[in-house]
Amino acid sequence: MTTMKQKTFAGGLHPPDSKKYSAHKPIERCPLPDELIIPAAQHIGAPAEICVAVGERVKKGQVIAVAKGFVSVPIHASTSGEVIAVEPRLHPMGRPLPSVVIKPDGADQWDETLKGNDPEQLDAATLKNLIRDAGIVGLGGATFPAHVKLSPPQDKAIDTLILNGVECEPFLTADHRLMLEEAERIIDGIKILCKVLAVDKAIIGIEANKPDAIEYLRKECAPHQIQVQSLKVQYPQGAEKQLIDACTGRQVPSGGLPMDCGIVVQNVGTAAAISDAIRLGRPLVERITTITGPAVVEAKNLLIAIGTPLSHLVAQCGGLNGEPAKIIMGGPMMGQTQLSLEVPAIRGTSGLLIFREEDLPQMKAGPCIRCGRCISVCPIHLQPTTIAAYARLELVDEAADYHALDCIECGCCTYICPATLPLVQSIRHIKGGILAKRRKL
Amino acid sequence: MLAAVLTIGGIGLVAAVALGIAAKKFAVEVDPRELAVLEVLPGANCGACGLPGCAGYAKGVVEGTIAANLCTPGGAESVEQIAHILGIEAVTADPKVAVVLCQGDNQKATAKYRYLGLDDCNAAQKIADGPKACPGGCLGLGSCERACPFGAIEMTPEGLAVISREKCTGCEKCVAACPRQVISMAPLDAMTHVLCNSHDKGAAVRKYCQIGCIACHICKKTAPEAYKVENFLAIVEYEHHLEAAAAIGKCPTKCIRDFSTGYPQGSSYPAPSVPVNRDSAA
Amino acid sequence: MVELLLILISAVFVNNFVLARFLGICPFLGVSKKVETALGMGMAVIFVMTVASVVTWFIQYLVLIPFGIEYLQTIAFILVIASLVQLVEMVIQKTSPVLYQSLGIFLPLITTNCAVLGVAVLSIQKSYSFLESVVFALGAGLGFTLAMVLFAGLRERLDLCPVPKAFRGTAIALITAGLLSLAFMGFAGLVKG
Amino acid sequence: MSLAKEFSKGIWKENAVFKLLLGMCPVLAVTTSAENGLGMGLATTFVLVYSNIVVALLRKLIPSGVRIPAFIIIIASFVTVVQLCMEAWVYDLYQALGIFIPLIVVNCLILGRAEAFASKNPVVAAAVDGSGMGLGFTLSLFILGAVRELFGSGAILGFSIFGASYQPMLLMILPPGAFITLGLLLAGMNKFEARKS
Amino acid sequence: MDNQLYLSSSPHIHSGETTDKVMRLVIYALLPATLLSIYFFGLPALSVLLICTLGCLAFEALSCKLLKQPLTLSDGSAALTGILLALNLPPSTPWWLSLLGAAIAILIGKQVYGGLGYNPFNPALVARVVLLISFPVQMTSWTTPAPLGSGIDAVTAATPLGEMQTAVMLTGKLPELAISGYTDYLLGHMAGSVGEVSALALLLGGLFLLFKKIISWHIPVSFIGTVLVLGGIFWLVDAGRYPNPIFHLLTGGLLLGAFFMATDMVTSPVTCKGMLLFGCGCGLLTVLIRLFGGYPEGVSFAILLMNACTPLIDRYTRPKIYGQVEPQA
Amino acid sequence: MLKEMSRLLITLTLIAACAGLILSLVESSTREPIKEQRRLQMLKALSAVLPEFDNSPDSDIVTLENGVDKKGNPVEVTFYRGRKAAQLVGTAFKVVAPDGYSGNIEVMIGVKPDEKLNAVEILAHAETPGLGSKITDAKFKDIFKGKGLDNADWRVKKDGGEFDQITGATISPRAIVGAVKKGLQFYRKNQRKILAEGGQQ
Ligand SMILES: Cc1cc2nc3c(=O)[nH]c(=O)nc-3n(C[C@H](O)[C@H](O)[C@H](O)COP(=O)(O)O)c2cc1C
Ligand SMILES: Cc1cc2nc3c(=O)[nH]c(=O)nc-3n(C[C@H](O)[C@H](O)[C@H](O)COP(=O)(O)O)c2cc1C
Ligand SMILES: Cc1cc2nc3c(=O)[nH]c(=O)nc-3n(C[C@H](O)[C@H](O)[C@H](O)COP(=O)(O)O)c2cc1C
Ligand SMILES: Cc1cc2nc3c(=O)[nH]c(=O)nc-3n(C[C@H](O)[C@H](O)[C@H](O)CO)c2cc1C
Ligand code: SF4
Ligand code: SF4
Ligand code: SF4
Ligand code: SF4
Ligand code: FES
Repeated sequence: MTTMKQKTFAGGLHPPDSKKYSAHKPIERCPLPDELIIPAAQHIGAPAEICVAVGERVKKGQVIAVAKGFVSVPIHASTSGEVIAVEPRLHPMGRPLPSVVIKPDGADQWDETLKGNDPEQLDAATLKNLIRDAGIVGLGGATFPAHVKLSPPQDKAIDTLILNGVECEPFLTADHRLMLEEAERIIDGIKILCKVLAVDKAIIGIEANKPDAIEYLRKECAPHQIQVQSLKVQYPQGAEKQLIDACTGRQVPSGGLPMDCGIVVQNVGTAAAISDAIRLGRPLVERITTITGPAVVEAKNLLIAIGTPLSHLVAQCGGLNGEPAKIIMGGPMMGQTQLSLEVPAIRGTSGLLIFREEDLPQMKAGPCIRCGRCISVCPIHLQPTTIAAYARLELVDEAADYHALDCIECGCCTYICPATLPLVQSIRHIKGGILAKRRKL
Repeated sequence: MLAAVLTIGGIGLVAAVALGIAAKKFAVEVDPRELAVLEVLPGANCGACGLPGCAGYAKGVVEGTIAANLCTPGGAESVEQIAHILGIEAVTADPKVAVVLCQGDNQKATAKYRYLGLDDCNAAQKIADGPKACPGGCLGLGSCERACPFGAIEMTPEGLAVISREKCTGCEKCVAACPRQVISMAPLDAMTHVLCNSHDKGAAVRKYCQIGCIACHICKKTAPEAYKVENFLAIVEYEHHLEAAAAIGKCPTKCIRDFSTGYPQGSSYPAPSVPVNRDSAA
Repeated sequence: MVELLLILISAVFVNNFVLARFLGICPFLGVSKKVETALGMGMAVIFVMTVASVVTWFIQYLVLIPFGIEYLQTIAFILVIASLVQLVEMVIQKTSPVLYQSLGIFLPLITTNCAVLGVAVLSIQKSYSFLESVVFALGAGLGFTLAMVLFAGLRERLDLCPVPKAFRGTAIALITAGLLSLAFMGFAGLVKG
Repeated sequence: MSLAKEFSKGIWKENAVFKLLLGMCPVLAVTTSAENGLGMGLATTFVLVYSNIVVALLRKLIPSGVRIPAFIIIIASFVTVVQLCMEAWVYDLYQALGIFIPLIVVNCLILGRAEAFASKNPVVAAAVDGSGMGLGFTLSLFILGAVRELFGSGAILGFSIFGASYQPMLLMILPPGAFITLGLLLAGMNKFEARKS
Repeated sequence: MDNQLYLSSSPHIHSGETTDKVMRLVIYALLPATLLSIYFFGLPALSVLLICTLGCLAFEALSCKLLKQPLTLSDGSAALTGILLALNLPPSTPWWLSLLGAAIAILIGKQVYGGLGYNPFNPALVARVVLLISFPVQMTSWTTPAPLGSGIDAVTAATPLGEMQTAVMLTGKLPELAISGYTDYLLGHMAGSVGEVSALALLLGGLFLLFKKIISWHIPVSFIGTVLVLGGIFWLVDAGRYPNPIFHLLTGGLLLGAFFMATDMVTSPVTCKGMLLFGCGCGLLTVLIRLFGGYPEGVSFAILLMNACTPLIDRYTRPKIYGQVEPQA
Repeated sequence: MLKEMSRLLITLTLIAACAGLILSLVESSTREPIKEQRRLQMLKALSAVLPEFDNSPDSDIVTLENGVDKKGNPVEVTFYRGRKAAQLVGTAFKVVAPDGYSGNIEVMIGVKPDEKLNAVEILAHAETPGLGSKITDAKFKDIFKGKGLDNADWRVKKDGGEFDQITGATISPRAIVGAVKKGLQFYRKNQRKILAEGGQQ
C-alpha cells in the first residue's frame, strides 16, 4: 500500500515537520492549575452569555455560559470549584474578554445531572441537540460549532464524512497521539456522526508521516467499513478543501462550503469528543494540546482542562530554557501569537509553541522579485503576489477579481517568499477591505 | 480653379448633408448636463483623461464615475465650469483641518509588544489590537500618510503622524484610514488641541505614556468654557478655542499643544505663525 | 501575394506606426491606461484606417488626379475622414449600443489621430495599388493595436511600481514607450522598405 | 485674463508639449535636430495663429452642428498654404519634415485651441493665445531637438560642440531616443517644479 | 517597561531562501562561464567584467542615495546585472562604453521603475541593446579568443552568426564554418561576447540553477526547444541556406540567454503556462531575427520583446483557482 | 427646422468652397516658384556630378527604358547631357540602389565621355542617421571620382574590392557600389542612343 502513489492536492509545500520532539510522548494528564480562566468566547459565532456569578460553586461540566443563537454553543466549567471572578481577562485574541475565573476545589467532581446515552436509541435530531448542549466545536482549530455543520439544509445531500487526522502543521502531534491512544472513541464518534448525517461512507485522512497511526487505525477500522486514507506529506494537506480534493477528487466551489459538494469534514478530536458527549454525557471541558518548541524544556502532549493558563502548561513541561520571544497558540504556520503566558488555553488550542529570539527568522522584507514561488505553492492556485500588490495600494476591486476571498490563509506563500513579504497578512488585510465594501453596497 | 472650388465645396456639401441627415435620423437622447459639460471641455479628444474622447469623459463626469479634474488641455478653467454645471460647490462654509490627537511616539509611549509584519496600521491593529499599549494612540505605521491624496501627512522618525495645516484640504480620507480614530477634524483656525486619545484613567495612562492626558481637570479649571473632560480625556470645545490657549502651559503632562508655535516633536513642518487662510493657500 | 504580406509585416512590426513612424502618439499615450480600452481603441483604429484608406484612394485617383488638383489632398482627405468617422459613429450609436460601447466611443478620438490621415497620405506617396493600400492600412492598424495593447499591459504593471516621484505619470510612460520601441528595433531589416 | 498672461501661459504653465502633451507625433518625429524642430514649430505656429484668427472671426457665423468640420477645413487650408509656400521657398526644410507637414492638420493642439479658445474669444485674444501656444510649442521642439542632436551627433544646429573625438550616441536620433529623451526631460521638469513649490 | 515579545501574523517560520541567496546562487552559476571567459579573452574580458560590475554597484548606490532609499547593494541584483551585462559585451569594449552600459542598465533599466522587482525589461539587455544600436562599430568588433599564456594574439574576426549573415547575404549560401567546427563552439573557440562563447560552461551553470530550483525548466526548455525545432524545420527545407539547429544552439547568446537572461523572474511571467509561452516566443523571435532580420543575433531582442509581452501573458494565463465557479453567462 | 438644416448646409459648403478658392489662388501663385525650385534642385544635383557646363542639361535629355519594375510598369531613365561650348562634357543620370539598409537609395551619377565617373551625388536615402547616412559625406562620394568599369574592382573592400566601406555600415556602400556599377553597364550598352544628337527633348 505504501508504495502506491499517495493521494494529494496540487500546490503546497513541505516545511520541516519538527514533530520528533513530541510525537513519541504519550498523552499525559495535566494537573489542575490554581485558577482556571474560562472565556465566554471560544468558538466561531456569537459568544456565549455568562450565567454564573462570583462566589457561586460550580461542578465540572456545569453550564457557566449559555449559547446565544444557532451558531453558538454553551460553555461549561472545566472542574469543580468556586467562581472567584467574572471579569474581562486577557484572551488569546489579544484583548481582555469576559471570562469566568474558577478556583478549583481539587475534587474535580462531575455534575451529577450529566448522563450518558446509547446513541443507537436516539434519533438524529436528539443527537444533534446533545452535541450542541455538550458545547462541541471543531477541534481542528477553527472551533466551528459542530451541530451547525451537522445541519445541512434540505437541498444539500451529504454522502461522505471525512475525518481529518492529517495534522499537517509542523510541531503538532496531539491528533497523532489521539489516534494512537483513543481509536475506539474516534470510531465511536464517527459512527454517531454517520448516523446524524445519515451517510455510510466515512474516510479518515492521515498524512503518511504517521505510519503507525495509519496502520493502527486501519486495523481498528476494518470491521466498521471506515476507510483510512494515507495522504502525501504536504502542507496544508489538513485544510478542509485540500483534504476533500485529495480524498475524493471533488472540489468545494469557490465561495461555497464542503456541504456544497456533499461532504462534511470533522477533526478526529471532534469525533472523540462527540463520543464522550453522547455515551458519557460529558461536555467539552478538556482537550489534548501539544506543548513544544525550542524554548520548551521537554515537549509534551497534555490532556488539559479548558481554561488552564499557558504558564501552567509550560511549568508542566519543565519550564523554559531561555527568554521566550514568540509565543504561538497553534502551529507555526497558522497559529496566533500571544501577548503573554497568562492567557488561558481554550477549546481551539491545539498546540503551544514557544520560540526564543535565536529561533526566529530574522529577515527584512524586500520587494517582490516575481519569482512565482508563491503562486506555485498556493493550494488554491491564487496569485498571492498580485493580490498583495493590490492590497498595498488598497485596490479592493482588483484584489477581489484575483479571488482574494478564496485564500485559506495557510501561509505557504509567506513561508516560501524569498523577498520575505508578509503576503498572508496583506491578503488578510484586503479581504477585510473587500468584505467591508460588500457590506456597504 | 473651378475644379478646386467645386470639389472641395462638393465634398463639404456632401459631408454636411450626410451629417445633417444622420444627426436627425440617428439622434440619441443625451443627458443635457452631459452636453453642457461637453461644451466646456476643449474638445481636443486627446484622451489625456484616460477615457476615449471628450464625450466619454463628459459622460463619466456626469455619472460621477471619474474625477472632474483630469482634462489636461482644459486646465483649471474647465474644472471650475464643470463644477459649476454639476453644482458641486468646492468651498465649504467652515474649513476644517485634520489633527492627530496624539504625541505618544516610540520614545514617549510604551509598546504592548514588538510588531513584525506589514507596515500598515490597520494590519497591525488586527494583531492584539495594535502594538501600542495605549488603546487610542497613533501606531505610526503611516496608513493615513498613504491615504492622504495631498501629501499633507508626514511620519516623524519616532513614528508619529503629523498633519500639515497648510497642505490639508479637509477631505477626511485619513480619518477613514486610521484604525484608531486618533485623527479628528477641527476648525482651521483652532490652534490649540489636546493631543491625547486615551480614555483610560490617569493612573493607567501614566503607566504607558509620558505625555498623555491624565484627566486632572486643570485645563478645565483654567478655562472652563474651552474644555470638557469626558471619559477621562480632556477635549477642546472648539466654539471657544480662543480661550483654550490659556491652559497651554498649565497641563502637567504637556499634552495641550499650540500649533501656532510648533508641531509635535520630530516633525519637519515649520510652524504656521498665523491661522492659515485656505483661499490663499490654495 | 508575397508583396502584400511584406507590406503587412512591414507595417505591423518593422515600421510600426507608433513606435517607428511616430503617428498616433496622442491616443497611444492617452488611452493606454487599461488593456481593455487600448484594445477597443485599436479595433476602432483598424476599422477607420481601412475604411479611410479605401475612400481616400478613390478620391485621389478619381477626383484629385483627373482634375489636376493634387495640392488639395490634405484638405480633401481630412474632410472626408472627419465626416466619415462622425457618420459611422452616429450610425453605430443608434443601431448597436453594444458595438458602440466597445468601438464607437473611440471614434471621435480618431478624427484627430494623425495615424489615420498618415496612412492615407503614405499610401498615395508610396503609390500603392488599391489592394496594397488596403493591406497597408490594415497592417498599420494592427501595428497600432499591437503597440497599444503591449504598452497598456506595461502601464498596468507600472501602476504597481514605486516609481520615483519625478518620473511618475507621463515621464515613466514615455521611457517605457522608448524601451518598447527599442525592443521593436529588433525587427529592423526584417523587411526592407 | 490680460493679453500678456494669455500669451505667456502657452510658454510654461500650459505648454503644449510638456504640460498638455498635445501634438506629440511631430514632437517626437521631427526633433532629430534642433533645426528641424524649429522649422516644424514655426510651421505649426503659423497655422495655429491664422486658424485661431479665422475661427475667432467666423465664430458667430458657424453653426455648432458643423463646427468641427468647418474648423478642420480652415486648419487644412492653412496647412496647405504652408505646405505650398515651404515647397516654393524653403525646399530643404520641406524635404526634412516630410509627411509631418500635412499632418499638422491633425495636430490635436490646433483643433484643441480652435475649439477651446478661438471659438469663444475675440480675434485679438485668439491671435495672442495662438502665438503664445505656438511659441511654447516651438520652444519645446527646439529644446528637444537640440538635446537629441547634441548627444546624437555631437552638435547643435550643425555646430560641433563636443569636438571630433566624440562618439555620437546614435540611439538619440532614433525613435527610442525620442521617447526616452522626452521622458527624461519631463522628469527633470517635474523635479524642477517640485523644488520650486 | 516595553513588552519584549514579538507578535506577528502567521506563518511564523520561513523557508530561509531569500532574495540575496537566490542572486548569490545565480552568480555562482555564472562562475564557470566567467572564469573561462577570462581565460579565453584575458585582461580585456577581466576589465569589462570589473568595470560593468563595479559600475552597476556604483550606480545602484548612487541612485539609492539620490532617491533617499536604503542601500540595496547587498541583495546582489546589481552585481548580477553587471556580470550579465559584461558577459553580453565584446571583450574589446572600451572602458567608457562598459561604464555607460552600467549606467543605462541600472538607471534607465531598473531604478526609474523603483528598483529591484519592478523593471519591466531586463536591465542588462536594455543596456546591451542601447549600446548595440548607439555604437554599432564598437559593439560589433569581435576578437578571437587568445587564451592566457598561450602566446596567441587576439585578432579581429566575425562571430559565427555574423559570418553566416554576411555569407548568406552575399552568396545566398552558408559559409563553411557553419557546417563544421562544432567542437570549437562547444568549448568556446570562437569570436563572441565575453560570456557567450563556451556552451559547456553555460550549460553547467544552467543545470546548477535548475538543480537548485532557482529557475524552473519551463523557460529554458521551451526557448531552446523552439529554436531547435524551428531552426530544424528551416534547415530541412534548405540546408544550403539555413544552418543546422545545433549551430543555432552553440553559437551566439542562446544558452546564456535561455538559462540566465530569459529566466530573470522580474521580467518574465510568473505562471508555468506563461513561462512556456514566453520561452516559445523568445525562440520564435530569435530564429526569425537570426535568419531574416537586420541583426545577426536575435536573442537580446527576442527576450526584450517578450519582456514587453509579459504583462499580457500574465494577464491571460491566470491559473484556474481551486473550486473556481464559472461565472454564469 | 428646415431653415436650421439649410443653414448648416450652406455654411459648410460655403466655407469649403471658399477654402477651395483661396487654395487654388495660393497654388497658382506658388506654382511657378515651386517649378523653379524643383528645377534648381535638379540643376544643383546635375552641377554636382557634371563637369562645368554652359547649357541647360535639364532640357538636353534622352529618356530610355530600362526593364520593368516589379509591377510590370516600364522603368524610365533620363539622361541629362552637359555641354560646354556645345561640346559634350558629361552625362548625368539617376540610379536607384534597391538594397540599402532601409529602402531605396537614389544616386545621381555623372559620366564623362570616356566612361569614367565624374562624380556621384546622393539624392535621397533613408539610411540610419550617423551610420548609413555617411554615404552623403564627401569622403565617401569622392572615392568614385575617375572610376570606370575597366579600371576598378566594383566591390567594397570588405568583399575584396577596392571601395572603402563605412565602418559598421557595409550594407549601404555595398548597395551604392552595386547600383553605380549597374548604371555604368547600362550606359555602356546604350551609349550610342544616349549620346545621339538631338535626343528626345
Ligand atoms: C460563517 C460560517 C458559516 C458556516 N456554515 C457552515 C454550514 O452551514 N455547514 C457546514 O458544514 N459548515 C459550515 N461552516 C464551517 C466551514 O465549512 C469550516 O468547516 C469551518 O469554517 C472551519 O474550517 P477551517 O478550520 O478549515 O477554517 C461555516 C463556517 C463559517 C465561518
Ligand atoms: C491551512 C489549514 C490547515 C489545516 N490543517 C488541519 C489539520 O492538520 N488538522 C485538522 O484537523 N484540521 C486542519 N485544518 C482545519 C480544517 O480545514 C477543518 O476546519 C477541520 O478539519 C474541520 O474539522 P473540525 O470542525 O472538527 O475542526 C486546517 C485548516 C487550514 C486552513
Ligand atoms: C540601428 C542600426 C542601424 C543601422 N543602419 C545601417 C545603415 O543605415 N546602413 C548600413 O550599411 N548598416 C547599418 N547598420 C549595420 C548593419 O546592421 C550591419 O551590421 C552592418 O552593415 C555590417 O557592417 P560591417 O560589416 O561593417 O560591420 C545598422 C545597424 C544598426 C544597429
Ligand atoms: C535567474 C535569474 C536571472 C537573472 N537575469 C538577469 C538578467 O538577465 N539581467 C539582469 O539585469 N538581471 C538579472 N537578474 C538579476 C535581477 O533579477 C535583476 O537585476 C532585476 O531585473 C532587477 O530588478 C537575474 C536574476 C535571477 C535570479
Ligand atoms: S495563504 Fe492564501 S494565498 Fe497564500 S498560499 Fe495560502 S491560500 Fe494561497
Ligand atoms: S514568492 Fe515572494 S518574491 Fe516570489 S513572486 Fe511571490 S511575493 Fe514575489
Ligand atoms: S494616525 Fe492612525 S493611521 Fe496615521 S499612523 Fe497613526 S495610527 Fe496609523
Ligand atoms: S487625508 Fe484629507 S483630511 Fe486627512 S490630512 Fe490629508 S487632506 Fe487632510
Ligand atoms: S499629434 Fe496627436 S496623434 Fe499625432
